[in-house]
Amino acid sequence: MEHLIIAPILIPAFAGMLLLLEVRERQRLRRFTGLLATLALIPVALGLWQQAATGEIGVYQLGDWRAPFGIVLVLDRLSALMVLLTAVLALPALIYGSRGDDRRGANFHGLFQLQLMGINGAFLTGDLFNLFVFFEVLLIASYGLALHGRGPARVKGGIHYVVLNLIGSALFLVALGLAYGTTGTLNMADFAVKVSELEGNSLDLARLSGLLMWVVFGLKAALFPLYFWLPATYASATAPVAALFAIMTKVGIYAIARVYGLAFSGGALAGLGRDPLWVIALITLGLAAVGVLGARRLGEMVAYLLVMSVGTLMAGLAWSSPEALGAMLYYLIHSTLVCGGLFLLADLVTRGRGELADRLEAGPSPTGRGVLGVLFFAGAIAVVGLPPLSGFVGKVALMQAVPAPLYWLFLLGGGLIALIGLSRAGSTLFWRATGDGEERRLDGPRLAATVALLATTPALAIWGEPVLEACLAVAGQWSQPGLYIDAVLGAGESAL
Amino acid sequence: MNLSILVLLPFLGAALPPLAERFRASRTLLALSAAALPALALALMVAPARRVIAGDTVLSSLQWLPSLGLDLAFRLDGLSLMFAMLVLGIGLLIILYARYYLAANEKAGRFYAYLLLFMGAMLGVVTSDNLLLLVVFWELTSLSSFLLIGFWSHNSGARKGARMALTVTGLGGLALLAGVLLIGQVVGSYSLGEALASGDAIRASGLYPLILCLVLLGIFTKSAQFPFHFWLPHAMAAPTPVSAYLHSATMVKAGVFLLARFYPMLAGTNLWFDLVTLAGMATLIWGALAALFQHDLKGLLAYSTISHLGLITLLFGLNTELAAVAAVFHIINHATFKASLFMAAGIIDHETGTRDMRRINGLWRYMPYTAVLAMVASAAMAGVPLLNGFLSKEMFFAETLQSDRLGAMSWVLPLGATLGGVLSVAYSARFIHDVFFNGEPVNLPKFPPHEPPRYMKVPVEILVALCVAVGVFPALTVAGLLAVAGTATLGGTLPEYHLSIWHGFNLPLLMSVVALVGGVLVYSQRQRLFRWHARLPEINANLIFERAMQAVARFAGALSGRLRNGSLQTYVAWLLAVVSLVLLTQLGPHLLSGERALLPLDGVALLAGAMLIVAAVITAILHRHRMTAIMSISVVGLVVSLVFVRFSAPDLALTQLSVEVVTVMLLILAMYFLPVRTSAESGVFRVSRDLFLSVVVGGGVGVMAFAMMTSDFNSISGFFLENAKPGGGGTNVVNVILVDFRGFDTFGEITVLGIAAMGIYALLKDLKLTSPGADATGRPWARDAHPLVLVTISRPLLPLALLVSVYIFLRGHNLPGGGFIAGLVTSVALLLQYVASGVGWMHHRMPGDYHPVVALGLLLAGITGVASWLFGHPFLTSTFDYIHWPLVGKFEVASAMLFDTGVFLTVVGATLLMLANLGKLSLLDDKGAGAAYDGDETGQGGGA
Amino acid sequence: MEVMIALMIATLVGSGVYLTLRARTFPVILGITLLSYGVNLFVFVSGRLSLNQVPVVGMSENPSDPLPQALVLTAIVIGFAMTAFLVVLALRGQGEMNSDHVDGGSDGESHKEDR
Amino acid sequence: MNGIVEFLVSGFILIGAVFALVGSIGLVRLSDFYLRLHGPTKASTLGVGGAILGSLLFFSWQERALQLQEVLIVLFLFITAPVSAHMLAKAAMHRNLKRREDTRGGPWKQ
Amino acid sequence: MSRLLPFPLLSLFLWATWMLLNGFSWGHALLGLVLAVVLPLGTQSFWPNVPRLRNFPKLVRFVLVVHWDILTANVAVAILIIGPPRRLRPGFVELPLDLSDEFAITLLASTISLTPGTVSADVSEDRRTLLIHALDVDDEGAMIEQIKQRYERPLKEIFEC
Amino acid sequence: MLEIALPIAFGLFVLALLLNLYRLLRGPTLPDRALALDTMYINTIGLIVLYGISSDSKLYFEAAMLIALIGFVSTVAVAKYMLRGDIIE
Ligand code: NA
Ligand code: NA
Repeated sequence: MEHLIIAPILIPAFAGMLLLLEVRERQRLRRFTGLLATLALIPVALGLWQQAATGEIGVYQLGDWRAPFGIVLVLDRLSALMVLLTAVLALPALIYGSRGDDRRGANFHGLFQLQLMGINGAFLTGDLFNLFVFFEVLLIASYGLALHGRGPARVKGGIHYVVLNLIGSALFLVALGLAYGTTGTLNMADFAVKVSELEGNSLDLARLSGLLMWVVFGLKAALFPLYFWLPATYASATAPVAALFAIMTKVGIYAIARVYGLAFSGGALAGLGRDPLWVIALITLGLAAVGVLGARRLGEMVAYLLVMSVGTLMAGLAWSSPEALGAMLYYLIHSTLVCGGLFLLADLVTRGRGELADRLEAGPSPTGRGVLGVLFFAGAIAVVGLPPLSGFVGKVALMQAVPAPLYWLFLLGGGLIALIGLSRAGSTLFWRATGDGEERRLDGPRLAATVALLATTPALAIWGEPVLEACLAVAGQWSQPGLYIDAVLGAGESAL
Repeated sequence: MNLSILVLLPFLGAALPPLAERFRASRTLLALSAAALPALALALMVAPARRVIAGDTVLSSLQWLPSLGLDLAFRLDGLSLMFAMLVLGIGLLIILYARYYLAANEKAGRFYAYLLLFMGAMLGVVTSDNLLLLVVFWELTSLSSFLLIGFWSHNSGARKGARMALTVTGLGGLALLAGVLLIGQVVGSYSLGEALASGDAIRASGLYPLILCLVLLGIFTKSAQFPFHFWLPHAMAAPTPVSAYLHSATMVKAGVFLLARFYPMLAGTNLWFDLVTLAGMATLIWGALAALFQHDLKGLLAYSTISHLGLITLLFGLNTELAAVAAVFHIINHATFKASLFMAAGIIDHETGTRDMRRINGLWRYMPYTAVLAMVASAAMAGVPLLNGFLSKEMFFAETLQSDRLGAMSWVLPLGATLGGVLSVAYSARFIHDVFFNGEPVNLPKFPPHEPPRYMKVPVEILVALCVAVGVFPALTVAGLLAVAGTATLGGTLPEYHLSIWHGFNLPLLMSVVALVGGVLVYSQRQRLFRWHARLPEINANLIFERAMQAVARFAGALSGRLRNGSLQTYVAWLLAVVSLVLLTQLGPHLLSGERALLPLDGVALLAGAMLIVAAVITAILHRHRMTAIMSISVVGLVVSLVFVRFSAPDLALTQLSVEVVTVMLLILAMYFLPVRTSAESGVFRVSRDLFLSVVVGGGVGVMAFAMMTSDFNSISGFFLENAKPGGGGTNVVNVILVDFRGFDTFGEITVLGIAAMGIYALLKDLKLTSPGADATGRPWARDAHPLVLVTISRPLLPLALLVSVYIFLRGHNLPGGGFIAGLVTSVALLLQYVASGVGWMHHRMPGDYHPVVALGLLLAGITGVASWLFGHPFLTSTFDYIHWPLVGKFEVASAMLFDTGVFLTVVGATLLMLANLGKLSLLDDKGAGAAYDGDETGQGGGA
Repeated sequence: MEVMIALMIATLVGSGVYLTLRARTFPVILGITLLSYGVNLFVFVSGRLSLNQVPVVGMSENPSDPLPQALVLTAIVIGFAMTAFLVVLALRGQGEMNSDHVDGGSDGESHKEDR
Repeated sequence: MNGIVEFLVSGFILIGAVFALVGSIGLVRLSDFYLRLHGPTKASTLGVGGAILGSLLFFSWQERALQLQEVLIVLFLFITAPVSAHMLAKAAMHRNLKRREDTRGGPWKQ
Repeated sequence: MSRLLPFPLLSLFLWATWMLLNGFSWGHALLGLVLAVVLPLGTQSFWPNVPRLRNFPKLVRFVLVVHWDILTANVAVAILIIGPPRRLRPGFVELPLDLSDEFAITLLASTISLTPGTVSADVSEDRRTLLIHALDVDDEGAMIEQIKQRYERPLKEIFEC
Repeated sequence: MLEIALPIAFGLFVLALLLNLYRLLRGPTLPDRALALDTMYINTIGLIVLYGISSDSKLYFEAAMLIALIGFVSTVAVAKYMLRGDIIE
């Protein structure tokens, strides 16, 4: 069982390799492999969560080299939570994708698995450079996935996404160079210890390193003014891909939480970038709400809702109390799953509307209007934070934890604007239908996948208390970086 | 009995009608299925109601989200009992009414479901004992009313009305949430009981004004108080049962319910008085005035509702206990007469096919029974004695006379109240006269109208009977309920009051008389008033709101369109601007003060550096001459390799050199399909902006590099140098790091390479590009696709290059080299074969698909890593040993070598997968195909 | 020497940045390539400069820092993969949008979103 | 180091460097592409050859054993350099590059 | 034997290269041998038509001649390059080929390119003529004759007879 | 003696490289630039060999060998591009 920590990386990795080996395009075999691997992630992630829930931080020394010299994987509550969330999101997305979207281009299943490998790796690694490597793994896979399918819009969105992220990767390398060049280490825990002892030039350079990483993570997380690429890219991506991408921005958020909660948690650099993060988070939140209102396609609207959630979360992160982080994590779970579900839903809507696709214009009614309408209504309620679904619980938790009038204003105001946008969209799509759409029935598994994701929102509300408690436990551990450092470097190393 | 079950019942009930509909139940059965659970709830309420009447407060609580302070806590006290009875009682009547109202082809199941959802939400609002729970139900009323108002979704008015209601009440709901959270902050709990007991603390808190404003915003929007009243008339687009329900007993009453509920908590201050009274007064008069001028039957009722809500609000604002009781009383009365009026209006609409009072005339002759009911209810609304409206209105007049908060201006309140009364009488008179008398109907869509079905009248009859009963025998009917409700509202003892018809000749009576007479007078002057009104500019709130919303949406679209303008250049500029900002704020001359000794600069380095700088800048300047740019960028790569050579990094130099070759091939492959050059298209501004960003970012990174190089640091690298040989079994520390210490990075890295190859394959699949038939100058391509000399030399180079690859691979662990470089050399050698002999020729000699090569490479690396599990070690733990063979001597076998073989295979597979497929592109092209295959066998000559 | 290296890095990054801001895919690719060179050098020098001290055990008395070299090697390979992807993506853009503009279409249309 | 060896090494590398420079001067100075093509393919090859001879000698002396490894560089160059020249010549002919008026004969059409 | 060593010359060449790369040791001699056998076998399909070597001593002689020519003629060319450019008499010369084997033709073309003053610019499609660009042609015929004498004939003897 | 000869030789090679760079930038034609680049590769070999001598290290041999073995591939690719547009066909 000691190897369980690395399983979330290796399972998709090997699945991806096997899929790569399968050259005869036996689609059913591919689907089976992909689904099996993704399914396997869920018990693994649950096992890891259970392991982490004990409060003990698991450390896996790759190559049997001890930290800080070798690379370590670290399983604390935060990483376990993120891995679990990824698994829960990925399965429905893949089921949806296995109903035909996977045929719209080559290598869908392989890329999907390797994307999961990258995401899980990024969540689990305890090493700064290894984080970069896993970022690249998940990025390159996401490039491939974002471009899965055809169409100029997708290519254009893809080009923008790729170029920006390549520049981001370059910046990340500069930041890593500075990190290593000042502290002489790459292990996050060791870095945390060493960075708190820096002074003079090295301290200034380490600060620059932190700020540059901050920009990089901000780009991944899609913060103002670095989110502009996201709506087009996500809206044009194939639905299951867009759904999976709901976790991608969260990787950026996770990275900020991890790096700033751990690596830059001590010494003169504690709280680095927190104030600007606060401001930027609010601007992101506000502008994304405006984007929701101004969106002219459903997919684009959902993408903006995703950006809104980023703003919401980042503000919670910037507040950086354990309570705020706990509330933020709850909201993170909620927004990831709901936005993922909404991306799928947008696609289901698109399917029945022919040429009009997901444009928010009156047109033929989507196939399965009744069911989709109910799902849309529920999703909209959840995502804008109206009761009784998880969005409300998350929002209340955040507001209680972050008692800042400005935040409340943005959170509630943004919610209202989004509500207006969504009510317009919903009434156009489901009420203003000018006739029946294509006759085809809704595809069962597709619908089931969508329902599965959206059904998490009542579940998260009903079992809100245990989930919140778990999130608070995660946050509690997170806010004591010393625990992490001791676990990685051995007790007594930490001065924090 | 647990109160939560009570609240749950309507929600559960919402599932029944759609089910019944699915099983094709009759309309009556549908209505029964809808009514079943609310009726049960009403029945179940009897027992707790007894306790409440006896003076108890029934509480029940379930845990839901204790860490948020959000529990499923319910209370039944006088106030909530009164409201619960209204909600359930009138709700049942509405269900009955709707049974006849809805047309046969309408989705009654869905309608009842929405209605019951709404009923449950409303019941939740009035019985919540937790402030957050109250907000939950509050928002649920907004959401379910959205569905109800938009029920006739094919109707544009219904959609817009629904959205408007949702927007306005949604705004209020959010404000209320904020207010409640603040109350929770002050009180330290969200328990309603505790909050009610902490009125003094709340009023004393600095947050009080904010709390009050937020809560009032919630209340005013919900109760359609001026200036948030405009949504209500447009909500009339809903089916009439909905209007009857929402705008008499429920939705809008939620707002005034909250005024009552929070009365002990928030009332009693001057701010309360000012805000609540002012809003109430404005609403009272504005609503009444507007009601008078409506030609739409439901419009009149809607505005009258607004006006009456203003009255109730005003009463609460007066800060006297009696006024609060009067307000509660009027809530009951208004619910009964307004519900019956709406139903009557619905009947009329149903029977005549229109709601336009200019066409509906003289219905007395066609439906006298309905006319009587409607007239009685109208009279109650007008405040005619012997009807319930009179009683509460009398109290209202009396209370306006008591207030002295306005000092010398105190007369304004009774005057306003009287004016409201006058108008109220006037529009009630219009409802009676204009509809049932006033000549003959004009051009009715349905003619002649009849009395409605028997049971459609029953709810109206019941309600009208209640109006009369309360009006005549208040003490016997309503007094008990009012007493407990009043007590609960005030949160203490009830003031002295008498519910009787006759209080003697006093000022309130005079005001009532003035109102009645004045109202009739005003109505008699209606033609003149209508003419005057017709000349006023029309204010269509719907239109304004819709336009405003559209404008806002357009603005939003424009703003986000401006930000997200679809231009990558802008996005990149934003990203770099952020970086520049970071650099400009953080960099300074202090960074140039490093203590580390500098290495001496020599001429060779200087010139080589200059070469690189020139080549880099030239690449940037000449980028439009693309082939030239490729050449100059190659120079950059070459000099970078030299830098690696110079500064003790032979591995890097080797890697850089071989990557360089592959990259150049890649770029040239792409150039075939891309324009050879582009014209200048950046304006001066853009170029100077870009130059600025380049200088800042480039300069910044340079300064950081200098600062870093000139400061000392301690590194973990000593460990690697010490342990490479004993622990990793190799002397080339860089390689040992790559395959052992940080083998996991390498594992990720080859995965990246593999994924890139997969992604590229996917991108190239079915890609259609036109192969240019001639070069940029228009010259047709040369005929000789596979020049002899190139072909003949390149082939023996292959085994030679493979030999060199083996050499580089084998020595990698101990000396510069390794799997990467070996892989790249092999790839280049194979690519050369592609260039020389073509895809077709290679196709017979190489695997058709390189996917498995990549996969095998990755699997080998992965399996090597997993194999260490067998020995109880973590992933990628390496092992090595020395083997002695006769003749050969001692040599080392390391598992890292296996890993490195995986690296080798991946690199070869991925590189070829990328480039060979890119090369195949032209084969797909119809035009280029013939030419490409021309020389396929060139150089093959004889024998095979 | 450090000044020289810093200047080289600055030029590489600066030129790279300038090119990534161009409107056509090809210069952007060149820009990313130059940027990678600069950044790789930057990471490389984070181990500080040393002459003739190859990090091979037994070959030098005071071996240069091997770790950044390993990192840069990884970065070079990853950079290559990314560049290759971008190149092919540019071709895909050319194929699907019939333009090598980064926003597709000619400049006139480039600022209009596909709504 | 032995004086003679040092002298020889110095000589070889200097001769090599001179040839390399001459080749590159030719590249700059000569007036048409076909002429320029001659410089690098030979003079430079020889230049590198000189340097390598020097290196050979140097390391053989240093390690007191014949070090022929670097011969491979020359060998590889001799194999590959003519191919570059040939291909470039073909390209130049295909592009019909200007040549000195007094050039006898003419390129072939590609 | 010939199935195991289809290209003995290549194998020898590879083995020699291996030994040059690694320096002498028995282990490498053995490994080199393995590679010298395996690699040509593995890449056999890539070059089906390499001519058989007929005359090894002539090959050695040829190599020495070429090297000598490279050395001597280089000096002459260097002087030409540095000297006044007007003194050059450039020209394209067509060399009629006696060789028919493609490998041999390629070797000739390479040799011509390596020896200073000439670059082989093209081979005709029918493999009968080699186009040479010369830096300084005094007498076309003499030049052709010299090339044929010095390089083509030995090559013909080495590979074709 | 070597201390004098080496810097001179270095200088000459670098000078040669600069002349190559000049030709590369100056052109005027694409074959000229390609030729210049090819020459730069070759001169770089010389430079690396000299560096090996000056630092008394054989660790740079592979770099030089690699250029000799595969450096020409770029030139071939450019030439093939000029001839056929498509370098892998
Ligand atoms: Na009328
Ligand atoms: Na091709």
